Amino acid sequence: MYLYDGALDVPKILKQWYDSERDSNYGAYIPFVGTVRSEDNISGLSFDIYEPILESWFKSWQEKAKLRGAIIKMAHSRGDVMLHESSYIAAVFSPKRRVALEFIDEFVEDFKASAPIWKYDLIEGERVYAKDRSTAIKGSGLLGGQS
Amino acid sequence: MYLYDGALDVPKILKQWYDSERDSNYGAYIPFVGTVRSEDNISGLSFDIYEPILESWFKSWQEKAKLRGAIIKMAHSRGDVMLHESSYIAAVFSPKRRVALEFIDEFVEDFKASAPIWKYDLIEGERVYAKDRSTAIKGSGLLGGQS
Amino acid sequence: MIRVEFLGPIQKAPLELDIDNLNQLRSILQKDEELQEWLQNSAVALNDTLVSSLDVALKDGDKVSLLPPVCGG
Amino acid sequence: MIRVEFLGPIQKAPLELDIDNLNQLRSILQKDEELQEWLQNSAVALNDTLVSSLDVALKDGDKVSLLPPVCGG
Repeated sequence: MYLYDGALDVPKILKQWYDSERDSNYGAYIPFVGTVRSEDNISGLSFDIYEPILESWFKSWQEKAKLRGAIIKMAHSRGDVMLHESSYIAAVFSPKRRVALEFIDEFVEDFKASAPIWKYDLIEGERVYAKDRSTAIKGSGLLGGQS
Repeated sequence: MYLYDGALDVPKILKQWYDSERDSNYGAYIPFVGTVRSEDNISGLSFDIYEPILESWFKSWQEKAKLRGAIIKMAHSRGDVMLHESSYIAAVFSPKRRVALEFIDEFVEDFKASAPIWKYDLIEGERVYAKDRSTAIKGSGLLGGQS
Repeated sequence: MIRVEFLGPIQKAPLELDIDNLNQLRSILQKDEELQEWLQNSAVALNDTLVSSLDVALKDGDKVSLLPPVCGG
Repeated sequence: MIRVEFLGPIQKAPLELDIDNLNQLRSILQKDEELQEWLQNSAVALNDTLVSSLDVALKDGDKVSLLPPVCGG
């Protein structure tokens, strides 16, 4: 897992990962790259990350990958990332294509639902929590109900 | 669609495609990279391509991509590709991640089932048709039955 | 003492509380008007592991974190 | 004349045949012992478009291609 301040250098990271597994005999390499889109007059996005829980979440996915003979890598930005810059790369390597195609989908979806990262729109210099696009982590609300 | 003699320069192609769509406002970029695995004592693979039908097959997928607001790119090797070199890259760009995740899966599966490319194992300098791993194109056998 | 941290967009400084369990924490936090919505939609971690029940004893030095809705990528 | 091409691993030189339809082509090719298995598992294209029926008329200059099982990637 690799965290960077600001935008990711996507070609460089994709090359580093490809080169690092070149001789590992994986038949399929599928990166997923997330790039900041222009919408709602934002000038970019900004991210907070809570690293201790992100680390343990990612470790659990590394173990799931291992059980399927695959490996998973991930890079994410901290702080501000401007329009048309990229903030997220996940990648799976596996011997077989079906495992890789299914694993990247499962990983990216759980990442969106569970990874402790908070997104803010950058609008006229302000950081506005992207509440409507955010997902409550499974099991949320424990401290909210009546006793 | 890009066809190359021999192995693909994966980092270079992934960078070219990323750079080419940098300002197109796609939120998701998913390449699929296929690499030659060491198995059954092969020294590599070799490919024949029938370009006219590959072109029309690919064009039909470009049209499907367009209907979903996405674009698709593809590179493949002609001739010999040695162990741990790569022979295939497909990539989808789309505004949204779900479209991209589903489209790359559908594209890669139909590519395996339909694209007019023939694979040979390179074994002790001989080119041996990979018959057991090949798939008859849908509708095959038209000239085989009795009249 | 138990340290309580509010992560991401929850604009609140950490608390140091003298409590024994998460039910006590709930009672205390529910008195804070500004936290009402966050309590409904936040997950809870004890020493950086998510918990799924309030039946958890706390001991001196424990850290409790509130994680509001996430959106990485 | 109709040109018939055998693609990929089918080791056979192209034919030039004087035929009017795909049924005639079937009859001719079925006489070739070495083609038996290929005829069972190959797709057929007329002028680089796959066909799904033998009810296709052929005209002078047409090209018919046989595509055996594929495996790109």
